[in-house]
Amino acid sequence: MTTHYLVLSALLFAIGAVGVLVRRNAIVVFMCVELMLNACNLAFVTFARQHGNLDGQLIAFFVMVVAAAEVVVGLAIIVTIFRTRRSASVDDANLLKY
Amino acid sequence: MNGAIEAPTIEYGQLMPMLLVFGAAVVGVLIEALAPRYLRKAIHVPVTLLSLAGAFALIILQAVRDGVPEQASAMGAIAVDGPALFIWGVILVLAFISMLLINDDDQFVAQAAAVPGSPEEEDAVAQGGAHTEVYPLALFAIGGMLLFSSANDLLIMFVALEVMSLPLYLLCGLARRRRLLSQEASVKYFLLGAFSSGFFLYGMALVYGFAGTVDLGGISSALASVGGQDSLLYIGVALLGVGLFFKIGAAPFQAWKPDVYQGAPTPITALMASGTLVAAFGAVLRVFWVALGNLDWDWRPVMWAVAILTMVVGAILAITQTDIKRMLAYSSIAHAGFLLIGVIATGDAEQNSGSLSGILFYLLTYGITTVGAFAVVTMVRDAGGEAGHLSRWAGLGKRSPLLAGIFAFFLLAFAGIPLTSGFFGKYAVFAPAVSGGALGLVVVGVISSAVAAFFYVRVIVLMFFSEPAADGPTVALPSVGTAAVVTIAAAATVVLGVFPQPVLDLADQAASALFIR
Amino acid sequence: MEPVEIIQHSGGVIGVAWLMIALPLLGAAILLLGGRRTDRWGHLLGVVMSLASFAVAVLAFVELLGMSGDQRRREIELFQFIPGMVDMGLLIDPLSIAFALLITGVGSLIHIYSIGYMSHDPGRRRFFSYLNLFVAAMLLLVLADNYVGLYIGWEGVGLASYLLIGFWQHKPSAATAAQKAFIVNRVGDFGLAIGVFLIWTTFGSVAYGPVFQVAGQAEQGVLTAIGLLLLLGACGKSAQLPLQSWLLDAMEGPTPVSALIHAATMVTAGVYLVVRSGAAFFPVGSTAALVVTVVGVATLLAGAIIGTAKDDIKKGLAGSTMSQIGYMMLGAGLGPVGYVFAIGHLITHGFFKANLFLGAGSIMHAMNDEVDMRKYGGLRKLLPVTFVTFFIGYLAIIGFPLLSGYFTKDGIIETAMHHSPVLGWLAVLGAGITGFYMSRMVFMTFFGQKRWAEDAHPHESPAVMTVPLIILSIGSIFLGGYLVLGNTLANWLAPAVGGPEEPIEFHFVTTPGIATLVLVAIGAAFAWMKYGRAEVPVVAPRGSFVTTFARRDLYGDAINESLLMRPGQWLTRLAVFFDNRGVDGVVNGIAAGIGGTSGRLRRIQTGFARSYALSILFGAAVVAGALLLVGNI
Amino acid sequence: MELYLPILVLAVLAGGFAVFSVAIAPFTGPKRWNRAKLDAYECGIDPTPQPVGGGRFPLKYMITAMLFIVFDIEIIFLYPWAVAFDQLGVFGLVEMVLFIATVLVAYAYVWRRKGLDWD
Repeated sequence: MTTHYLVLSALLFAIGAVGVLVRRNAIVVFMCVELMLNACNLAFVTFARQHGNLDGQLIAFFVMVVAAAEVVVGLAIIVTIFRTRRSASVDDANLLKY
Repeated sequence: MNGAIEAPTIEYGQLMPMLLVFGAAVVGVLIEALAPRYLRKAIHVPVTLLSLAGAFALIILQAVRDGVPEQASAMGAIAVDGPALFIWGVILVLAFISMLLINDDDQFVAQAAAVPGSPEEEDAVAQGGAHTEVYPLALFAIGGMLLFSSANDLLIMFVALEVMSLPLYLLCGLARRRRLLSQEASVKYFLLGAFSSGFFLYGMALVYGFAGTVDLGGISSALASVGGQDSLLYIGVALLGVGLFFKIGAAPFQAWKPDVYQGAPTPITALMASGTLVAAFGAVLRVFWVALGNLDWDWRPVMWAVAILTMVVGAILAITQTDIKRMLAYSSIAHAGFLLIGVIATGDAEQNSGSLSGILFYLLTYGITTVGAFAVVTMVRDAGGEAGHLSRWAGLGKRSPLLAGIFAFFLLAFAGIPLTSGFFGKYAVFAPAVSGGALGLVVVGVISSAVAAFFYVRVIVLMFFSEPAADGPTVALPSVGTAAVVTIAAAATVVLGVFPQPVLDLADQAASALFIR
Repeated sequence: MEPVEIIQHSGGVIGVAWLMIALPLLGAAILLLGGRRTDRWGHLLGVVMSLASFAVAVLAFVELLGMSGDQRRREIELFQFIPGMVDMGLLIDPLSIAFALLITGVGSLIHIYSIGYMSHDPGRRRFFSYLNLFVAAMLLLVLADNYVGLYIGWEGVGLASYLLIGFWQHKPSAATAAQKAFIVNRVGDFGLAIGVFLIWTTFGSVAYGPVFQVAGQAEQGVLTAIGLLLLLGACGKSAQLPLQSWLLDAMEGPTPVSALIHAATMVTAGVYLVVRSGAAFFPVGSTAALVVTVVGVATLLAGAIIGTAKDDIKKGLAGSTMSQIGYMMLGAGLGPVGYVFAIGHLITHGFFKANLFLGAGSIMHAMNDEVDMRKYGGLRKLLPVTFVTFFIGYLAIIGFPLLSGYFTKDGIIETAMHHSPVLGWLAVLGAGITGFYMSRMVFMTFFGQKRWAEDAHPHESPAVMTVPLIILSIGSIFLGGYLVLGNTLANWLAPAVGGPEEPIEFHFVTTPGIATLVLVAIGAAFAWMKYGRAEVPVVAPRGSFVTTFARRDLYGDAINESLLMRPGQWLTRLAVFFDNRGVDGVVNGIAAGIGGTSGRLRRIQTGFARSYALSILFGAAVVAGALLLVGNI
Repeated sequence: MELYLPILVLAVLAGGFAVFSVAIAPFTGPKRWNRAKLDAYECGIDPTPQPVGGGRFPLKYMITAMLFIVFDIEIIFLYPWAVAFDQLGVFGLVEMVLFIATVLVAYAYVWRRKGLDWD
């Protein structure tokens, strides 16, 4: 009955993707990205079970590490721009265009 | 819980160039930790440059002494084959000259954490602060590029993608001047990059679900045994493609490129525009040729559309740009489109090696010219930093004919005028594409080149036939590094434009055995 | 007699003939890249490189002399240039080596002269680097064994010429003149480029050997088209009608440049092109050859008429250059006999015109850079060496018997007469006008009352300037006789361009010859009455409409303006209209449409990260949908 | 009927649901603001002392949190290694020492650059 997990993973991924589009706060946007990564993890683990090999679980470990690194880098960048602009809205960062 | 697990074999010799770069990056972090502030740069520069040069020497050694390996290294995770060695060489050359540019003072922020315009920042500037972390960060990014282009396994590719991208996100935000723009570029690049790598990862999950493995060769054989009619696979391939297209800046995933290129410190832009593009094309080729080579009838029409859209968007939007770095960014988008033509032109083994050789040569010529062009951009300065707006470049030919002449030459190379390396680059990609049945694409390519040539010429006309503004920008006396970069790039553009045969032969040789699976 | 086979060559001095090009190129590179560090010795390096190149040329010439006539076309391969299309190589044959000797010989003299002339100029190093660049490019032009190599050299000399005309960029007139030369030459170069392209598509090769071998088999129409396109290129570079207008303005450059590039060498590239391609694309009696002769005659008359009305000594000489190149073009359209005299005149002209220009430079040096002849007068006693050498050059150009110009110009006139009396008599008329305007120049400058300004203190130039003058004037005296009498040049060139069946006999007493001398004498006498004996007003009188016509360069600029510039400007304005941000630029019609599209499309790039993310998501959906669609068909 | 088509359908449904719920929230949700809602949340009591500029915390908290994440995540590799330590042998040991050494380099950086100092 692994299909349910895949469905859940697809749901999480979609919520994450839509969240990136509709939320303005950079930190929330970023959390949505993390949600997408976790959705991937769920899919990997599920497929690993389906195929009966461990590759998927292994990949999930790596994805978690990468996600952690991304958090650190991302938060640093977001905090820097927040301190400059006194705003964490991604829409306010709008000098570079056309 | 008994019986030892057999230790994996890892061919350290073959991976040495990459390990050397990563090792130097770790050493760089140690230097940051242990060396006193005033000594850091003096230690970083030789460590960085020597490690890059050493890695390049190791590649030569590998190719000359041991020949090209025929098996993937590290239990099939990394493929050090002919194309990989060539791409590594190209990345290291580009990285080396980009590092010379990065080494130039006065490009990076004194204290990134200080709010722009605050007293803290003034203090940091007054104390001569500088983020020497730039060097290890760049080395990590370069190591990531090497790994990205040679990954034979989607997991390694994903990790490499992040190792390459994360330092670049940070580096983008470190410009000394126009810090608001720089920080904005950084946050945009980061959010969109993370977003797109989410797609890549999900695509990878779906492909894993289809094939039961993330090994590129394994995926290729699963295509034959599992049967290629699976929606799971197609969606997976599409999402993988999105992640890769984002990195090369193919339309409609190109939107980040102009903003990020404009905002980032120019030396970092040079590194991204050359090294990242080369590495990303290495990964594109591996995914689409090695893993999905048997599926080419399915992905090729989509890639056609992407290539055409990319060339057209790049060429057309470049015309009305008013900022020199944005214009170069759009030019980079158009060039990514030209390169995609080579990716599409597959066929039998001979055809493939022809296309591959063309792409390899193009990557080299384009990369070097790009670094040179951005090096020139760093030298044309206003009171507030680089003179980005094109109107400020008016009449530069009268103030500084040599510099303007060299820049004009680079632009002509981008346009693919004969006697420049760009001409042979285009020739090397377009000629096999015609024989590979992508004539339509080549026609679009030539037309977009013509449109592109127009905006390059416009800049040249602006530089040489307009009256200079009274308070026009000054041309900074270049540091030794910057002068060397401009000279090397100009020389390479000339030599590859007049006497390309040895390098073409080398690319042919690298491409002859294609990728190992 | 047909041209002989081209023989592959290796070894010897000819084997390293590429040094001729490489040495000055290296000099230019060192001087340009070395920057201020090379200021002190840069000019010496330039001279040494030029002399070294000359030495190689002489040695190659000697080696060639040591071979029998049918062995004298040597080709050396350098490298594969465009894979499978163009092999880069050099062709050392009597024609190219003659040019190489002229270029490096006269070039070296002018390098030496420039040491003195530019001694006070802060940009002397830059000047020498451009001169070296020019020599390298010009040598590539004449030595290449294929049209692509020629084209590269062609563009190279164009670039050097542009840089040197605009050398004193601080003068707006110099900058404008440089741009004008650049643009007018682009028209010609465009023709040449298309011509070369047509050669490649027709014959599948651009190397001289294979092309000339199979040229006869191509269709007549294609041959004519190629010929006319090459001629258009030649007209641009050699300042022939209708692309003549840039040469007069080009005199804004330093005088040694005018002597080297705009009199002795570069402007003769068109003649070289026509002679080199002659057998294949301009055979006697063909349409293309006819057009060449017509262009030549029209230009020789137009140049001479312009020369009569100029008060600026350099512009007068520029008109004269146009006119003399017109003679060469005329000769180049007349088949093998004509080639001999065209090349002969080219060489002698290289000497006496360089002599005259350098003389003019010496006068300007003495007169605080004053170029208006109305402000000269009576200079012969103050500048004795300059006067004597200038006078020799003058006698040579008007065709005074037994001097250089006499032999070669009369040769052309006689050959033309033989070919078509109309062309011949027009050429004779041109010679008469030459007699008038050159005499006018000499009388206004060296004779009569002194009319110079109070602050001018005329003095003789230093030896570094006068010695080249003396050497050139010796050439102006003897070279013509040496080349023409005894068929020296004809025999020498025969392996390269073919030759007449029987030796050319030079007749000293012929109807056109005597007519020419009489007309020249009348012209000179008329000039003496008007400018030698009578008082020359310091301000130019208004003059008749003919004078005005000539002073305005025969309205060449006005014609260009209405035919070429106006539509161009109109297009530009249209384009600028579409160029929404007002960055100026030259935009053409199609681009205007693309520009408009671009202007609208760029608004998609809103700058909002979230809208970019939307485009990524949208793209992902489309790519996935498309793949599913394609995969499931 | 393909095995995975339902995933696609559900993905579309999920996307629709996500868009719907986010879009509907501003219209259906009550908008009653009060002081407590706008306050920073600190274990149910008022933040002390009241921060200037609307309840912000010093950056030090963030730096500490980030350091925690980075150094905490290494356990993910240590744990499987510890479980299979016997079977992995010398190779595993060497690799793990290398890994920890690399992490130590980062630790040295943080330590020397005063990332661990509170003041």
